[in-house]
Formats: sequence, structure tokens, C-alpha cells
Amino acid sequence: MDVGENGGPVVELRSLSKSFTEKKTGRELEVLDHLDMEVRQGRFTCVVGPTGCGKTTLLRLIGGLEVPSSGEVRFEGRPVTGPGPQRGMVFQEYALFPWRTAVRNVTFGLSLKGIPHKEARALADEYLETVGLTGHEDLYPRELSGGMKQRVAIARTLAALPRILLMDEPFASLDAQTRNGMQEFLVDLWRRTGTSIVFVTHLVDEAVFMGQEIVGLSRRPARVVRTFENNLPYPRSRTGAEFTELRARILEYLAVEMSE
Amino acid sequence: MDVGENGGPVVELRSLSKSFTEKKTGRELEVLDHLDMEVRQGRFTCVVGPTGCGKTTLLRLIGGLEVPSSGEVRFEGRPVTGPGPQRGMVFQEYALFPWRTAVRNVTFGLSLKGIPHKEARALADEYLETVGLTGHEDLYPRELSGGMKQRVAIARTLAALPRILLMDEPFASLDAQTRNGMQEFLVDLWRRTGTSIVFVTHLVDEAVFMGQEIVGLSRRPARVVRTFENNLPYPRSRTGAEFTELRARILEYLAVEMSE
Amino acid sequence: MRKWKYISPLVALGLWQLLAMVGVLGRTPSPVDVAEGFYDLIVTGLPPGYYLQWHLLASLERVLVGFAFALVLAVPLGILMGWSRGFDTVMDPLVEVVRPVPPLAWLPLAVIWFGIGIFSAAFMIFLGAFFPILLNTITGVKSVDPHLVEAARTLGARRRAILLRVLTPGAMPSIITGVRIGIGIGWMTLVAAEMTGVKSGYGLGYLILTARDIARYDIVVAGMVVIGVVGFLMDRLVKYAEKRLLGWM
Amino acid sequence: MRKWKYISPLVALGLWQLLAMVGVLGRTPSPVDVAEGFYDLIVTGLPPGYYLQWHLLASLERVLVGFAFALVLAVPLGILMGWSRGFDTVMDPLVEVVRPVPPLAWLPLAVIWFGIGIFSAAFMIFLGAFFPILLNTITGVKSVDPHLVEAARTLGARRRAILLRVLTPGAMPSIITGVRIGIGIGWMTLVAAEMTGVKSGYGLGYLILTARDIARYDIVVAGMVVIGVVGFLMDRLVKYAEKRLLGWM
Amino acid sequence: TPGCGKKESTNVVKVGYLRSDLHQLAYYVAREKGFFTEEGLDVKEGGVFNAGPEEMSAFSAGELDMGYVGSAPAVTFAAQDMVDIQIVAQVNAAGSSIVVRSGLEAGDVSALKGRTVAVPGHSTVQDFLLRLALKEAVLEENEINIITLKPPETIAALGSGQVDAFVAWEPYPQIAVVQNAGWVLENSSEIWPHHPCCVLVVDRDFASRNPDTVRRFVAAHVKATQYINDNPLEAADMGHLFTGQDSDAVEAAMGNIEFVYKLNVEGLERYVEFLKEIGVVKVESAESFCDTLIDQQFLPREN
Ligand SMILES: Nc1ncnc2c1ncn2[C@@H]1O[C@H](COP(=O)(O)OP(=O)(O)OP(=O)(O)O)[C@@H](O)[C@H]1O
Ligand SMILES: Nc1ncnc2c1ncn2[C@@H]1O[C@H](COP(=O)(O)OP(=O)(O)OP(=O)(O)O)[C@@H](O)[C@H]1O
Ligand SMILES: [Mg+2]
Ligand SMILES: [Mg+2]
Repeated sequence: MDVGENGGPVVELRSLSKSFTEKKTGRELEVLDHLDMEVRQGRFTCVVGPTGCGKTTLLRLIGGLEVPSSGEVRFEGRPVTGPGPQRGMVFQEYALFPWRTAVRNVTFGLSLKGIPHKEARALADEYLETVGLTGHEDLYPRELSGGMKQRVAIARTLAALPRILLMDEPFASLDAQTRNGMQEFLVDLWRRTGTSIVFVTHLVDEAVFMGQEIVGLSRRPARVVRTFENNLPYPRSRTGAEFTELRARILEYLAVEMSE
Repeated sequence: MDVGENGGPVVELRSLSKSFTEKKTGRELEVLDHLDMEVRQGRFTCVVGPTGCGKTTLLRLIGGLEVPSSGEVRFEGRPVTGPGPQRGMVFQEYALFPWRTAVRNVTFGLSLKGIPHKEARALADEYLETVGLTGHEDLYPRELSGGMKQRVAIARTLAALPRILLMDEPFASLDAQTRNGMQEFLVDLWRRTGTSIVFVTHLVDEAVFMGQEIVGLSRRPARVVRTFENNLPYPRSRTGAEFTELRARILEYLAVEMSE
Repeated sequence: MRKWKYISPLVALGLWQLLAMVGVLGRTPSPVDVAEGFYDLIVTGLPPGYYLQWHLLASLERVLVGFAFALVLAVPLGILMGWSRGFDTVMDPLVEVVRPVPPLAWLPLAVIWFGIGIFSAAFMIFLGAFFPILLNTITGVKSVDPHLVEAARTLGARRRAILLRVLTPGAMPSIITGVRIGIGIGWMTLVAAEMTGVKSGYGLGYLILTARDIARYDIVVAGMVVIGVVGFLMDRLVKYAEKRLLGWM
Repeated sequence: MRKWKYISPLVALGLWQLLAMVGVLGRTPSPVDVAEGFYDLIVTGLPPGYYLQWHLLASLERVLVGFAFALVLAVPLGILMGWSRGFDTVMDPLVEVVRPVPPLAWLPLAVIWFGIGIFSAAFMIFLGAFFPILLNTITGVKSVDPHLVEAARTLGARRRAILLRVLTPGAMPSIITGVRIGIGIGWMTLVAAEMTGVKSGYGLGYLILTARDIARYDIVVAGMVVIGVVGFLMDRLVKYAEKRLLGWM
Repeated sequence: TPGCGKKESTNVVKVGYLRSDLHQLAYYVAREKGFFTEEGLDVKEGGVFNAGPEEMSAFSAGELDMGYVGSAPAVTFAAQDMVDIQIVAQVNAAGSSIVVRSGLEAGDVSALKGRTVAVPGHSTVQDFLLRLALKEAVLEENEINIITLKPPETIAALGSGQVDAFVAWEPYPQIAVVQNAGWVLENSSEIWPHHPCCVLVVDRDFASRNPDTVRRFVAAHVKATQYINDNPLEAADMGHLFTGQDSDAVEAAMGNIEFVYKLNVEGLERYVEFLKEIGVVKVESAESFCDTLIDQQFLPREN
């Protein structure tokens, strides 16, 4: 697949605002403030921003798990009204069903669609193969390492045939080695499947290693500070001069924005 | 204080081995294998190594929280037989008493020594000032941010007047920004107080930013692969060429060792 | 350490016998008396011809019926209450006021409603078992990681699937704890339950009450020992089932 | 949502009255009957001259005495059992066998041991309250983060300080849960406790039994309502105390 | 204490009785009419009990000096050595009935064949009465289903047809009648005339230290018993107050109870013999056991 190929916008956020009422104080907390953003078909988009700026909220709005206070979220041209299997979510905490084995986590979405047990199982086995987990199908989540859990979560989401993958700091609780491995794995997977991906992180390194587009958010209330294009060819090196240069540029830019 | 000033060895590990019996399988698990190491008076020593190699076990042996299977742990020339306030431990999980306010966490060790309440409180206030927490004395741990908790834990340990500080990945659960701040704070504190520090981490960056000596451990069973001297002057920059060069050198060296 | 496991009941028995022999226990039967009571229960029966094993079986039957009703009603209700905040708000005060009423206080009504025989006994046991199962189910459902529900929703699950495939299995550990407590308390309601009258003349609680009426304290204590040991064994059984059922934990 | 809070008891009451008026409840008193029973209890008393408030006070006194003993014994024992594996291994089987014995089964022995009056009633309530407090204390101590104990040791704490300054406060949330359950179950043991015979002629359990003897089911239910409501209030009280005591949580 | 050798009688008596038991009306009458006070006694209520066994346990615990109680618990607890008491006076004789549920035709006891009959407790006087009645009707015990149920529950069970008949002490039979739940098939005096029922007992140690007190207490009891017999209408009112039961039922029940203080020694022996037969008490001979258990010296001499 040609990584450079891009379609039209798959997700459009139009003047999107979201605020929460704090339970204790009753204060209004503005998290997103008239945010505009587009995600293009088939691209790997990374969203970076400081802790607590509203990255998770943004992703949940796209996923349909939150309702906007004002503005609009559109997916493939139609307004989002709730969660659905077209928009697959991968959570930081894996969110695997602990009482189901790896393969039965993957079949969860399949059997909801009414796919018969045997067929679902065969499909699930395929997806587990895709994420390199053949041989571990019958282990329970607690028997899997962090990286393996993350792969099962991805396989489970892929099996629902989403047209976009929304990932919320999925690698945050992995140790550095495993995390690097998962980044490489995800890039590889994306290049093979061609799904659109929105990947939220607070690590600029991670964004630069994976993303074609890197959307920098401001402190809360979040606005899009700037979108960086990253045309480095895949597979990327973490130590190359261009990598280091882009990383430093983004860090600096964000730092200036932050210190305002 | 002159950072270069070094005394004799304060901790000596001689042919230290430790193995655990796994509860489920009953197998013997070798964690440390005839490890030799010295920690010199007043130095900032960092220990790096891959996940699960035995870093925590090593630190717990020095702290007297584990008993060696064979070999010896000496502190100031005398064999270690159990924990004691001379060797202060700072745990990754903060280990603050959640039912005590910040200041009462610090007075815990003081009142054990029989120091009267008022005096202990005054001393604790001083230590909290040292770690920059004046004004937050009466907050409970759950009301403090991760970085603040870590500072209280350090103040609590310092108040017991330890002759060495043993720190086990204390910054691992902090986010990147806070973590950087804490690293700077710790270096600063160490330069002001001159205590010996053994700091365990699995991030080479962190070790290079802080340590005068960086002890690299192998995979389990852990041996000392090599000790790097780091004479970069304080305060160090994270982006300088020398920093990047040393970091890359250590990473490469460890990577080679690891891949064997 | 394992061999010390049975030391405390043995030491307790020895001490008890010693105190009885020294005479400080007065009319409390000694372990030897109780052993004789056991012998009588097994050989002669109380009332004569009514043997221990049938007393035990009759009680077990009552407890199981009462417990089964509690299980079948408390789990679905608990899942609904744990899931729907509105339903919980509405039902909670009722539950909280009925809960502290002692099963024994229901005795007069139980007899009016269910007559004598297994159903009124089972009703009292039901009352004992119902609330622990209900409360644990509610807690269990509430403690299911909300991310799991959200994950299920993004995978296309709707209400029915969320209830049956996410909340129910997610609450299972807590439900099983509730079952353990519930069956224990149901069993503890036994004596009260059998005060509703037994048609068959069998039942451990009935046995204890009869023995008390005729001042056979040795048999009273023997009956208590049987209740205690069986209660202990039931608890172990549920614990064992729990281990098998919750293999994934 | 808050205004729906009292809807379920009201709806339940309405339904109950309706069913009674239609006649399907047979001898079960209707809410109006129960209200009349309340009136009688407050104005005439049962037995005549023995008013509701004194019944309530007498019961509260018994429950508090039994509960206080349970608290004072269960907490230290639980802390020791939670802390020392050996002690736990030795004591556990004894606890586990005595625990399922119904308080009511102890009735005959309670009277021999403590005579009549407050102590034998309190003993039965003690039995109800003791085990939940004990088990929760053990669980609480065992669930104290071992890092806290290690941290305390590296700060120079020895056994005494570990027990009193680390394990006890660390187990406090669980202990308080035990106290809540314990006082609830103690209260639920009330009717059984007051079957030991009362000297004063007062007590809610005694009241219910008296009313049952003379087939005043309206008063039986009125007594149950009082027990239920007071039990509910006691629970709220402990919950409130818990919030204040565990401000750090 | 006996060791002191003093025989100075106390005026204080801790007494126990059963709640709502019409048989023990004499206690209430003696108290309300001031007969105890007239005898210079300070009677303290040591305990009000739900059932006889608890009252006997209270004697075991040394909490009571004297008590009104059924002969069943008195005899069984004494035979098991759980208490050391003496029976010093009768409280009542007769006063139980066999009641059959409404709608059930029954000419006599033999009609109970195949039916469910409730007794208040295994080996109670009522249990014995039922067995006697069965013997008379030439029925084997296994030809009916005897169950144990306390009288308050029994009436509810009778009303709902759960039991076909029951044997109980007054006023429960009359309450069943008043509530239209059943009708009296036979009064216990027809089964066993003047059979003993409730008795007045004293702690043996208390009696030996305070014989005069016991004598005065018995005197008050005798006075009260006579008062009941002399003033049946007022007594019925007091019975209503004492038990809280329906006054019509109490009035009807009073007619079936013989309030007597003279001990029916022979009757008690017969009852003990029965207990011995069914293995509830293990005594050498009923006669010698009753000899030691019963002490008539406190009763007024006949003249
Ligand atoms: N349900 C909610 N109710 C109230 N406040 C909320 C809620 N969800 C999020 N917030 C607040 O909104 C802000 C943004 O939260 P969000 O989780 O989106 O940040 P984030 O960028 O994902 O942070 P992080 O990097 O820590 O994950 C935070 O201050 C948070 O406390
Ligand atoms: N008490 C114990 N019983 C059995 N095995 C243990 C015990 N403590 C540690 N281990 C094992 O010893 C090995 C080393 O553990 P240790 O915690 O020292 O590693 P580490 O280097 O600190 O790892 P990390 O970077 O993940 O903190 C691991 O495999 C661990 O499972
Ligand atoms: Mg987030
Ligand atoms: Mg570690």
C-alpha cells in the first residue's frame, strides 16, 4: 500500500466545545474551546498535548462516548450520535474483558453481529495472527504481558471492521522497550491495512516516530496550536538527524505555546 | 559543595546471590548471581538495567528488606542484618501513610525516636521546606500530586537522617514534565546535602542526567555489565551533544549486552 | 505451619474438658458429655427414632430451597439496581428498611403466609440469604470498570448485551462473595426457620429446640457442633466452586 | 432524582393497603391496621403501660453493650490474626467452626452462663456482631500495602509501632465496614436475644413475641417497622461517622 | 450462705413466670391484690419468659428463687440435674383442650386418624394428653401425624388448614374458637381428670435457707388461688389484663382451668412415668424421684 495516498476528510470537528461541571465545586470546566480539526482518510494522525489538556475528551467525542456542549462531530459526513463499531476505540487501560480468553475477547464483537460461533472463532484466530499472537489464543488477560494485552485489544477492535481506529495513549503503561516494539508493530499494521488512525499521546517522540500528521494541542481549554506534516519515510529511525530535528522543533514550538 | 569529592565505599556487595522460590511452580529463580559492587561515599550512583533483571531486589538487599541467599552486603563496613533508619528507602509507589497529613508523614520517623511532638513538628516543617512543600503541610497524600507525594516521601526519609538514600524508580509513575522537574530537584537536593544516593531506574536518559556513576546490569540473573563514569558538570542539559553521545554510548553498549 | 491448623480446635476442646472436670463450668456439658449426646443422636435418635442424619438432611433441604429463591431473585434485581441509577434510587430505601428486620421477627407472618412446612422455613432462610447476595451484586455491577462498558459499546453492544455479557460476568466475583455470605447467613437462620414448625419432625434447629425443651444440653451442643461443622464445610465448598468458576482471576 | 427517593416505600405501602382492602392478604395486617397498632403502642402500651419508647430504649441498651464487647475483643484479635500468619493459621479453624452457629442456638447456653437480663441478651448480640468485625479487621490488616510496613521499618519502626501506627490505622476503613455490618447483624439478633427472658418487661423483640402470643399481628408488624427504621438509621449514623473518621480517604 | 449457719429469712424473692400464660393467673392476682405484700414479702420479677426451658435455665444460672412454670420443664430439668429445685405447690390442674379445625367433622378422637395434630412440644403434658386420648380411641401413634408447633403459630396453621387439630393450654383453645378457626373436641379433664399442669417451684438452696419466706409465698399463692375461685368474674377480667388476650376467650377458658394449690402427687408420678417410658428422663423410679422433687411442707395443713 502506498502510504502517501490520502482521501478526503473522514472525521470533521467543527467549532467543537465541551465543558464539564465539576462535581465538588459545581464549577464549569471548559475542556475544548471551539476546536476545528480534520482527519483525512487513511492517514496516521497523532495528537499531542500536555497532560489534562483534553486529548482524551477529544477522542471520546469522536468515538461518540461524550456529547459535545456545542459544535459538531462528523464522521464520514454524518453527525456522530453515539458509539458504533465503525469507529474502533483502543483504550490506554486495554479494557479487555478479564473473564474472556484472548480469542473470546476478539469474538465478542463478532458474536454481537450474529456471526455463528465457529466462524467467529476462525475469524478471531486470523486477527490474532495479524497481531502476532498465534499460540496465545486461550490465555486470560491476566496471563498476558502488557504488550500482548495491547495487541489483543487492537485485534478485538480490528475484528469489528472499524473504518477508523481511535487510540488513546494505548502504550502509556508499557515499559520503554515494549513500547518501542508496539510502535513499530502499529506502524507496520497500519501500512498493511490502510485504516485511518487517530493516535493520542503526550510524548512527542512517539508522535514523530509514527505520525504523518502531528496535531499539537494547547493547554486546557484545548485548541489546535499547529499541525505538523511528517513526511519521513517508514520505517523510521529514532536516532537519525531528521528525526531529532523534527522532534526538537515540535518540542520547542509547543514549549513556547505552553509558556504563554 | 564540591561534587567531585568522594569518600571510601559506603556500601559493599561481595559475591552477592539471591534466588526466590516461585510459589506456583516451586522452581528456583536466580535473580542475582555473584554480584560485586561498591557504592562510594557522597556519590550519586545510578543503576540501570532491563525490566525484571533484579534492580529492586538489589536495592532491597542493601536496605535490609531481603536476606541474601549467599554473599554479603556491608554498610559502612558492617554486615547488614535488617532495615534501619541509616539506610533510607524511597519507594516507587511513594508508600506514604494515607491517613497522615504530609507533615505527619514526616514526623512518623521522628516520633519513633522519641522526639517530642512540638519539636518533631518544627523539624518536619523544615524538611518540607527543603523539598519546597511549605504551605502544603496539612494536606493528605491523596490531595497531593504525584510529584508532591514523591517530595513528601523524600522529606520523610531525609528526616530520619539516613547516611545513604536508596531510591527505587521513584519517578516511574510521574508524567514526563513532572519527572524532569523531580530529577532537577533531586540533583539540587543532593548537591546541597551531600548524602550518598543509589538511584535505580530503567531509563538511561534519567541515569545520564543525574548520575556520576552509572552501573549497568545484565538481564536476569543480574551481573554488573559495566560501570560508566559521567563527569558532565551540573546542572546538565538534556539536549547537549555530550549528553546525547553518552546516552547513545550506554544504550548501544547495553543493547549489545542484552542481545547476547 | 499446616500441621498447626487443627491445634486450636483441639486445644479449645481440651481446655473445655479440663474446665468441665474442674467443675467451673457448672451445668455446661463437657466434650465427653457432648460425645455421648452424639452417640445417643446416632443410636437412639431424638425424639427416639429420629436420627441425626435425617435431621441434617431435612435442614439442608430447607436451606437449599430458601437459598435458591434468594439467588434467583437477588441476582437479577441486583444487576438492575447496579446498572440503573434511577432504579437504584427508587429501590434502595425499601431495601434498607426491610434489611435490618430480623428473620425471627418475620416468623408470625411467615406462618400466616406460607403455613408450616418447608416454605415458611425456606422463607426465613430466604430473608437471611437475599440481602447479602443483593448488596454484593449491586456493588459488583457498580465496580465493573466503566471502560469495559465503553469498550463493549464501541464494539457494537446494546443494553441487553451490556447487561448479560459485560455487567453480569464482570460482577461475578462479587456475586459469588455474596453467595458465600448469603448461604452462610441462610444457614445461620436455620434455628429461627425451624421455629415455624416442622411437619416431618426433622431438622437440626428443631432438634436443638427439642433438646432444650427436655434439658438435654449435651444434645443442644452436639446440634450446634453439627451446624458449625456443616456451615464450615458449605463455606469451603462455595470457596472451592469459586476458585473453579473464577479461573480467570 | 432525589425526590424519587421515597417513592418506593410509599408505593409499597399503597400497594400493600390496596391488597389488604381487596382482601387477598387474609390475616396480614394492612398499613392502616399497623398505624393503629402504633397508636396503641404509644398510647396504651403493650403490655398495657409498657410504651414503645421504653421498649426501644431497652433494646438499644442491650445491643450497645453486646456490640461494645464485640468491638473491644474483635479488633485486637483481628489485628493479631491479620498480622501473624502463625496466629491466623492456629485460630482460623476455631473461628470458622464457631462462626456459622446461629446465635439462637446459643440461647440455652447463654441463659445458663449469663442468667437473664442484659448480659445473656448482650451475649447473643455479641455473637452476631463479633465475627463480621473480626473478619473485616483481618482482611483490613492483610490488605495494608506491604510497602507501608516496609517504609515504616526503614524509618526505624519496630513491632509495636508497626501494629499500632501502621496496621491499625491502615486497616481502619475495613474495620469500620466491619463495625457497620457488625452493628447491623447485632441489631438483627435482637429478637433472638430477647428470647432469653427479660427482667424489665421491655424490649422490641420481647414486644414482638408478646404481640405474637396474643395474635396482635398489627403490633408485630409495627415492631418490625420500628426495628427496620432504627436499623436503617443506625447504619446511616455509622456511615456518617465513617465519613468523618476517614476524612483522609 | 449455709456455711454461716444463720437462718435469718430474707423477705426478697426473685420470681419468674411465663408471659401470657393464663394458667399462672394466681401470680398476677397475688401481686395485684397485694397478697405478697400482706405476707411481708418483697417480690421482685426476676424474669418474664417466653418458654419454660428458659425459666429453668435461669434457675440453673441462680437468677431465680421461685417460679411459676409448667410441670414438663420442671420435671425434665430436675431429672437431668440441670436445676436443683423443689415443687412446693400446684398452680393449676386440667386447662388444656383438643381443638379441631372448623369444617372438619369429628365425633371423637378416633376421627383424627390420618390427620395432622400439633402439640406444643415433644414430651409436654399436652403431648402426653394426646397420647392418652389416642390410646382411649384405640389409635396407634403412627396412625396420626404429630407435629410440634408453638400455640400462637398453631392457631394460624389451624385457620389455614395446615393442621387438623391441636392440643394446647388455655386460652389458646378458646382463642381458636373465638376466631372461628376451630372447635373444642375434648377438654383435657375428660382425658385425664384433674391432671397436673403448672406448678410452683423453689430453688432448693433458697428453700432450705428461707423456709419461712417460702411458706409465706405459698400462703399468698393459696390466697390468690382461692380468690380466683371465689371471684370468677373479676378473675376473668384480671386474666384478660394479665394475658392481653381477648376477654371472651379468657372468660371461656377460665371455665376449663382448675385453679388449685394442692399438689396432685399421683398425677405427677404418672407423668414422670410417661417421661421415663419415652426415654426423656432416666430415673430409677418415678415414685422416689417425685418424693425428692416434691415438698409439701410449705402448703397449709388440712384441717
Ligand atoms: N467526566 C468529567 N467530569 C469532569 N471533568 C472531567 C471529566 N472528564 C475529564 N475532565 C477534565 O477535563 C480535563 C481534560 O481531561 P482529559 O482526560 O481529556 O485530558 P487529557 O489531555 O487526556 O489528559 P492526560 O494526558 O492526563 O490523559 C481534565 O482537567 C479533567 O479533569
Ligand atoms: N518475593 C519474590 N518471590 C519470587 N520472585 C520474585 C520476588 N521478588 C522478585 N522476584 C522476581 O525476581 C525477578 C527480579 O525482580 P525485581 O523486582 O528485582 O526486578 P527489577 O529489575 O526491579 O524489575 P522492574 O524494572 O520491573 O522493576 C523478577 O523476575 C521477579 O518476578
Ligand atoms: Mg487522557
Ligand atoms: Mg523494580
